[in-house]
Amino acid sequence: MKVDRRSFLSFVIGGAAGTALSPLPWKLMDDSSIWSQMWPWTPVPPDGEVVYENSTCSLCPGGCGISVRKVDNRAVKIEGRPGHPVNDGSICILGLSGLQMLYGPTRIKSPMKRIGERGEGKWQKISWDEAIAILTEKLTDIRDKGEAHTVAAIAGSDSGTVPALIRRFMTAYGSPNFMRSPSQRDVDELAVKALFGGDGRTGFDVENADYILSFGSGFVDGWGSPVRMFKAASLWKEKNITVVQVEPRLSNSAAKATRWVPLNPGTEADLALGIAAVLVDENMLDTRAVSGLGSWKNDLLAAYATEKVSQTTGVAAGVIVDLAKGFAGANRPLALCGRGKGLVSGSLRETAAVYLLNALSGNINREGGMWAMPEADYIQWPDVATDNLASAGLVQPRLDGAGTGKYADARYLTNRLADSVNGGGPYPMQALLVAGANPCHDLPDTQRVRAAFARIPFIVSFSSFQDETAAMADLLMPDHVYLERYEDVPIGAGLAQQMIGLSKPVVSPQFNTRHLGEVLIATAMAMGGSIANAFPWDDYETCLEETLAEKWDSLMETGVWVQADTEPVADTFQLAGMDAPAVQAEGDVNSFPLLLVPYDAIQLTSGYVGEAPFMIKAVADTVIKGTDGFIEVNPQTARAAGLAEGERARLTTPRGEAQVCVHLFEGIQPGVLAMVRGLGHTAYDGHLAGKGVNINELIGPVEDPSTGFDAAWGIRAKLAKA
Amino acid sequence: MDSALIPKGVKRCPMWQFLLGLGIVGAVLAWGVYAMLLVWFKGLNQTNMNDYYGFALWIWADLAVIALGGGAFFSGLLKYIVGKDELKNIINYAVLIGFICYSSALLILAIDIGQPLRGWFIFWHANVHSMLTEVAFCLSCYFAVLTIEYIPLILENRQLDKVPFFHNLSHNMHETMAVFAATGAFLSFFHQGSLGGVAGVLFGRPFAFREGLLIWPWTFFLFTWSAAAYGPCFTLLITWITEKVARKKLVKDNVIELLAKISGWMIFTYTIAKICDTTRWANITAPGLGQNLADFYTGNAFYGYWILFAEIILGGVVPAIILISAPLRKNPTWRVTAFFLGVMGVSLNRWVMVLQVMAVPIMPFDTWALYYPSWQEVATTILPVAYGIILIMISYRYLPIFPQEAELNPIQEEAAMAVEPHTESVPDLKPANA
Amino acid sequence: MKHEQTHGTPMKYGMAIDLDKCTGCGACMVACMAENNIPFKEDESEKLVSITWMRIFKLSNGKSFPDLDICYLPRPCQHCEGHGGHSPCVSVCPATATDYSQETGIVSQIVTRCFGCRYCMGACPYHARYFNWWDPVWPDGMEKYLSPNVSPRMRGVVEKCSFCYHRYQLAKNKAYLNGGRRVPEEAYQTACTQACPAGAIVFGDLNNPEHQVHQIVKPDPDNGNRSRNDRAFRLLERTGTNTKVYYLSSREWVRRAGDNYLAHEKTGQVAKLHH
Amino acid sequence: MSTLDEKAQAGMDDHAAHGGDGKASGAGGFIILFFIIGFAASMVLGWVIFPKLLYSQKQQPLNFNHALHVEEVGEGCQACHYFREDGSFSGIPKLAQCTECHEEPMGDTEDEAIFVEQYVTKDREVPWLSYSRQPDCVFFSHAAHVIGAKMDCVVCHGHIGESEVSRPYEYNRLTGYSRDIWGKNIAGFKRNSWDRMKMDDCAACHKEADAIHDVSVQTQRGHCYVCHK
Repeated sequence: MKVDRRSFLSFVIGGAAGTALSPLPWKLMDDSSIWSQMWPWTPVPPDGEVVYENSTCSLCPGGCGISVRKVDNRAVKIEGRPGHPVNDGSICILGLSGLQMLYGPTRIKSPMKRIGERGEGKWQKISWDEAIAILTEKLTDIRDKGEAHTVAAIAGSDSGTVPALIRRFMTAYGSPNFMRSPSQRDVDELAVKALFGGDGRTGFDVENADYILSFGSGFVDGWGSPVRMFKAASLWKEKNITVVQVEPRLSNSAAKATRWVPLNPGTEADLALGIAAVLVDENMLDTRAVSGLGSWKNDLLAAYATEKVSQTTGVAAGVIVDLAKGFAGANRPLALCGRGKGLVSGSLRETAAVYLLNALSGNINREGGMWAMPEADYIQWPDVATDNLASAGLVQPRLDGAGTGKYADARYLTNRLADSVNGGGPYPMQALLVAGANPCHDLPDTQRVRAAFARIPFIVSFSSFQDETAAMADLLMPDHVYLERYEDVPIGAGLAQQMIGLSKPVVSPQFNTRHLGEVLIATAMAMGGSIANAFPWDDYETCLEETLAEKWDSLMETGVWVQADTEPVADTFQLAGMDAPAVQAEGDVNSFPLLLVPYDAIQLTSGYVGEAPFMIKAVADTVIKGTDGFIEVNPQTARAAGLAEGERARLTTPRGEAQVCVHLFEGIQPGVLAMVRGLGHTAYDGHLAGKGVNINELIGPVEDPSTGFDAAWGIRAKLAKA
Repeated sequence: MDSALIPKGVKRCPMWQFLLGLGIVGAVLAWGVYAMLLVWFKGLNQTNMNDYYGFALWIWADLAVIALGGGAFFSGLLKYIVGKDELKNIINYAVLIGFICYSSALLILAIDIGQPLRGWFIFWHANVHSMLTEVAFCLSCYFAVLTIEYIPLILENRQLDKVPFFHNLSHNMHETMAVFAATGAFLSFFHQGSLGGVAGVLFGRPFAFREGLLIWPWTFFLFTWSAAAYGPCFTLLITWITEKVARKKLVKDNVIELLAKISGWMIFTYTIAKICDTTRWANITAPGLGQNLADFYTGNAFYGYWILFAEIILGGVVPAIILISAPLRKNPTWRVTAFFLGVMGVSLNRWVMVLQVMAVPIMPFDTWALYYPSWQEVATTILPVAYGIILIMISYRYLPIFPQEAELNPIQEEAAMAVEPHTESVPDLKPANA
Repeated sequence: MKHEQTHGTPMKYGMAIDLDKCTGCGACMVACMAENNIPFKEDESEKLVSITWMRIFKLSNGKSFPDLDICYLPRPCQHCEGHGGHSPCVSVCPATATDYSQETGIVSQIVTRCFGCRYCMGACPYHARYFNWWDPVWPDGMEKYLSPNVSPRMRGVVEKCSFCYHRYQLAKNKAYLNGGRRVPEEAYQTACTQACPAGAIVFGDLNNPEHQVHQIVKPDPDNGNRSRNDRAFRLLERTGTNTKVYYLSSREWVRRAGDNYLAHEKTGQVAKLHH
Repeated sequence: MSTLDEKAQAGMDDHAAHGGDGKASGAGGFIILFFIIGFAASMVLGWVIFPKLLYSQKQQPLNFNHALHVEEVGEGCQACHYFREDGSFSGIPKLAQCTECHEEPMGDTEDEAIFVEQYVTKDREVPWLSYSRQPDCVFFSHAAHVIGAKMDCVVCHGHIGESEVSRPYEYNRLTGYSRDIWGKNIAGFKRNSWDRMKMDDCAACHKEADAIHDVSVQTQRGHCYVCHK
C-alpha cells in the first residue's frame, strides 16, 4: 500500500484521538504540575519528634533564657523561655537568629593553620592534636626565652569560668596581658570603685522606678539586658511613667520616651551636673547617702549655673529646671547612662555625674533605684602556684598600661592596645590569643588595629566564625557555638540582682570544633609543669560542675540561678570624678565643620558575633541599600552640602574617609551626622560582608584623661558630594 | 517561486524582499523568544516587577492588545448582526488582527505567570468570584472563536482551496460565521468587561475601585465599550500602515469611512461615559475613602494630571470629534491622526488601570512606587508585535485578506506570468478555472 | 465541619498591636522568618522584593527637628474579612489558592495551588503578599533549621502571613489527644506574639470575651467590627477591608496615619462606605 | 470519511471527479486503517507503556513482617505507631524503638540478620520507604481521624498490618511520590478506600462521613488550612 499524505494525516489523527483517550496527556499534565509543586531542589524539612531544650543565650551580655525547639536532632527554632527571670518568654532579634549562626556557612569548621600570606585566606585543615601542639610549641618557645609577658589574650568578657580559665592560663604562663573587649562596663566598674569604694558594678531596678531620666542610654536599642529593658519600657507605658531621653538624635528610645530632650552631642555630663545644680539650688535633695557634699555644693553651683549649662548643652534653661523638678518630684526617680548599647568604655565624669543624680535623689540601693552590686564571686579556685618564669613575667608592666601610673584605676585599656603594639608599648607583643572578641572590626580606628595585628608574629583565634580577626590569625582553634557547649553565663548587664545562667549543648557539635575550656586545659597539660598544675580538672565540664558546686543541680534543672540577697558594695556615695575635664571630639572645627556620632541599633549585634542574614533582612533600606551604608543628616545640613535623599557623599574625618549615602532625617540636630555602628564587615560571607561602612574606620579612641578609657562619643567630620 | 500560493489577481513583492523582511522581523522575534525562555527557565526575577508591582508591563500589554483586538468582535458584530455588509471588505483583516492580538495576549499570560506548568489550574480549580477566572474562560473561548473565524481565511489560500474538503469546509464555515460572530460578541462583552473588572473590583485600592451595576463595577462596561470603540481604530490604523507598506490601496474609502464613523460615535459616547465615571469617582467614590485627586496625581515624578488630559481629551474627545465630523474624517491625515490618538488613548487608559493602580500609595505612610521594565519584559512584549507582523506578512502574501485589492490594483502585463509556474508544483490537481 | 459548628460560635482570630509599646526592634519579623521557613538572599535591602510576612513600617508625624515624632507599625497580613469573608485578595484569586475560613477567620494561602498570577498582590492594599521571585536557597547547612510544620515555598508563587496556622493545627492535635476540640488561648499564639520583647502584640479569638484580645479591642459587630477602644484603629478601615488586626495608639497623629482622611475629616469619625 | 469524500466530490468539477472516483474509495480503506493503527498504537502507548515508564520500583531495605509483629506485640498498630504526648503521630518507628526488643537478633531469618548487622549494631536508622507519605504541603492529622473520628487504620492504609512481606515501593518518576498516594490504577478507578489518597479522595470521604467543613467562603467546603500547611 502507498502511504500518501492523507494516510499519514489519518494516522496522526488516529494517534491524537487515541492519545486523548489515554491517560498519557492528562496524567502528564497533572504530574508536571505536581512536580512543579515540589521541585526536587526545594528542601523538604524532615518531620520527627519535637522536644524543647532549655538553655541560656550568650550572644550578648543580656543572659536571656531560651527554649530551643528540636525536631529529632535538628534545632529548628529558638524561642524565649517562659518564666525566666530575665526575659520571661520574650526574645530579641539576635537571639532568634542563633540557628543561622549555628548552622551557617561562615563557621570555622575545623582547626586550621595559615599557609598563605596573612589575611590572604589560605588555610590548611589540621587535627586538634596538631593545633594544640603548634600552640604549645610556640608558647613554650616564648616562655623559655623569658618573654612570657609578651603574650597577650583578648576575651569578650572577664566573667564566668571560660574567661577565668583564660586568665588563669595567662597567669600560670606568666603574662599580665589579659584584656577584655571594651564596653561601658569599664567605666562603670571604675565609677563603682571611685564612688562606692569597692569592686562591683551598678544595677538598676528599672521595673520599680517611676521616673526615668536616660542620658542617651538606648533602653530599647540594646542597652543593658535588652529584652529585660524592652519589657521594662512597656511596663513604663502601662504605668504611665515619665521617661525622658536626653540625646542628640531621635533614637528609638527617644521615640518611645514620653519626652525627648535633644542636646549638643557630648554634653550629657554638663546637663546632668546642671540638673544636679538645680537640685542643690532648690534644695530638692535627699543627701542621706552622699558624703562630702558640703563645700562641693558651691563649686557645683558656680560651675553649672543653669544659664551656662543651657549654653553648653543647647537645652533651654526652662527645660533643665523642668527636668530637675520632675526628677526630684518623683518617688523613685532613676537616671541611666551609657550611650546607646554602652559599647564604648565612656567618660568617668559623665558616669559619675549621672550616678550623682541617683545619689542626690536618695535612691541608692533602694527599690526602684540604682544598686552598687558586688562582683560575682562563685569562682573560687585555688591561687596559681607560679614558677619562676611566670613570676618574672607577671611583674612586667601591662602592654596597655592599665593598673599603673596615671591609669592606676583601669583594669583593661584595650583601646590602647593598637598604639602599644605599633611601638608605644614597653615591649613588643609576640603572640596574641583572641577569644569571643573581634577587635579587627570592633575597636575604633580599625586601620591602626589591623596594622598592629600585622606586627604581631603569632595570632591564635578561638572564634567560631570567619570574622575579621580570624582572618588575621595564624592558627584557628574554633570554639563550639553556645548551642553546642556548656558554659556558665553570669548575668550582669544592669540587673539589680546576681544571676547565673547555664548554657547547655542543645545539639551535638556540628563541626570539628572544640570547647575553648577544653583547649585551654589540654594546652596547659601539654605545656606541663606549673601550668598543668594550675588546671587540676580532667575536662571543662568537671571544672564547671566543681566551680558551680551547690548551684550546679539547680542550674541543670532550671537553667538559671538567682542569688536571694545581695549585700551592696556600699551604701555611701562619695563624690569623685566629676571635676575631670570634658572629653572633646577629635578634629578641628574649621576643617571638619560637622560632627559624626555613632548610634546603635538592635537589629545589629554591634559585637563579637556577626549579624545573621535574618537580622540584616530586618534592617531598613535607609540604613543599608545594596552595599551602600547610610548616614543620617538633617535636611538643613544636607541642603547646605547640596545633597538629596539617597545621594552618595564622601564623608571625611580626621581618621579616615568613606563613601556613604545620605538619609535625610529630621530627628537629628543640624550639623550632626549619625551612622549606625556594626556594619562594614570585610569577613563573613556575602550576606554580611561589604555592607555599609564600619564607623570604627572613621572614628578613633579619645582617651578620658582621668582614666585612660576611650570616651569618644563622636568625631568631627565633613561631608561633600561624591 | 511561491507564486502558486499567492492569491490570484494581485501582485506581491519579490521573494527576496519578502524573505528579507521576514528575516529582520524574525530577528526581533528571536530576541523575544530568547527573553521568553529566560523568563521560563530562570523565573520572574528576570523582570523588574516587585511586590508592589505584581502587575506591570505584561498585564498592560495584555489589556492593551485585547482592547485593540476588539476590532474583530465589533466589526463582526456590525457585519453579521447589525448588517453593515460593506464591512466584509475589512472584516478579514479585523479577524486576523484580532487573532494576533488574542494569541499574543495568551502567550504573554503564559510568560507572566509564576508557575506556567500549573496555568491550567485557572480552569480546573476556578474561583467563580474572580474577574480573572471570567477573563480566562471568555478569553480562551473567544480565542477559539477567532481561530474558527481565521481558519476559513487560511483555507482560501489558492492551493488549499483546491482541496475539495477544505474548500467545502471553508464555505460551510463562512455560512455559519454569523453564529460565531454572535458568540464572539457575547464572549467579548464578558471578557473585555471582566478585564475592566480586574481593576474595578479592587476595593482596597481607591484609585482603581469603582462602584457599579449588579456584580460589576463601572470599569466593566467602560472596558467593553472602549474596546468596541477603539478596536476598529486599531484595525483601521493597521490597515493604513499595511497600505503604506504595500504601497497600494487595499480597502475602499467608503468602507474605511463607515467604520471610522462608527468608531467615532463609539469613542464619543465612551468618552462621555468615561467623563461621567471619572467625575463620580473623583467627587464621590475616592473622597468617600478619604482620598482626593491630588493624592493620585501629585507627589511623584511621573503620574500627573497630564495623564487625565492625555487619556480623556487627546485620546477621547479629539479623535471622537475628528471621526464624527465628515470633512475631517474624509481627510486622510486627520483620520489617521484620530486613529493614532485613539489607539494611544485606549493604551494609556489600560496603562493607568494597571500601572498607576500599582503606583499609587494607599496606606498614608506608604510611598509611590515607580517601575521601569527590564529588557526581558520589553523583549517579550515586543515578541508578539514581531509575531504579529510576521503573521500579517504571510497572511497578506498568501491569503486573500483584502477582497477589494484586485479591483483597486488591477494587474496589467505580468498577470499571466504570475500564474504559470504553479501548474508544475501540483501536477495532479489542476485548478478548475486556470 | 457541620457537627463542629454546633460546638460553639465560630472563632475569629485577630490581633491587637500596641504601637505605644512597639519599639520597631524587628523581633517579630525574625520570629516570623524563623518560624515559617522564610528564605533570604544575599541582598535584602531592596524591600520591594524582600519576603517579610511581618514588616515594620516607620511612620513619622512629618515635623522638623526637634518636633519630629516617629512610630513603628508592624504589619502582618491583616486577615481581612471584607464583607462576608470576601477579602480583597481572596475574592480575586482565580484558582482558589487562598480562601477565607468562617471557622477561624483566617485567610489561607496554599502555595501549591497558586500559579503565580499575582492578582492578589495587586488587590492587597497592605502589601502583605509576597511573591517568590527566586528559588529559595539556603546557604549550605542552614536548611537544617527548617521547620517541618511549614512547607517551604517554591519559586513563582505568592505567600503571606498565615497567623502561624500550623500552630493551630498542632494545638488541635493535642486537643484531640486530650479528648477535646477547642484550642485554649495560650495553646495557639503566633510566633511574633510570642517573641515580641515589648509585649506589644496580643493574639486570640476576637469573638471570645474571655480572650485578652477581645477585651482590649471590644469589637462592635453592629458597626462593622470597629473597636470600642478609643486608642484603637484599623488600617484603611474606610475601604471596608474589615481587618482583624487592630492597632492601639495614644497619639492622634498615629491613629490618623492609619487611614486616609480628607483635610476636614476628624480622625476615626467618618461613616463607613458601603458596597 | 467516505461521506466527507462524497461531499468533497460534489464540490469538484466533472473533470476532476472522473479520475478520482476509484482512487478515493481505495484510499478510503487505507485511511481508515491508518486511523486505526494510529489510534491503537497511541492507546497502547498511553495505557500500557506509559504507566510502566511513569512508575519505578524500589525494594524496602529489608523485609518487614507486619503480621508477625502484630501477633507478637498485641495492642495492634498502636504498639509501634503511636501518638506522642503533643498529639502528633509517630509514624514509622525509629531504630531506638525497634532496639527495645531487637538489641539481639530475634529469630534467625535473613532479614533479622540484615537488620541487626546493618542497622542495630551500626546505630543507623533504617531508611524505610513510606508508602503513605503525603506531599510536604499536606497537613494530615492522625489525631483528628483516629482519635476524633475513631477511624480504623485500614481505611487509608489497607491491610498492611496483615502483610508478611514488604511489597515493592512504587513511585512516580516525575513527582517522586508513592503510588499509593497517586493511585494504583492508571485510569483512576478505586476499588478500595486505600487505593489512592489524593485531595479529592479526602474530600469524597469527608462528604460521605458528613464531615464537610463548609467554612470556606470560596469553596463552600473545608478551609484550605484544614489539610494544608
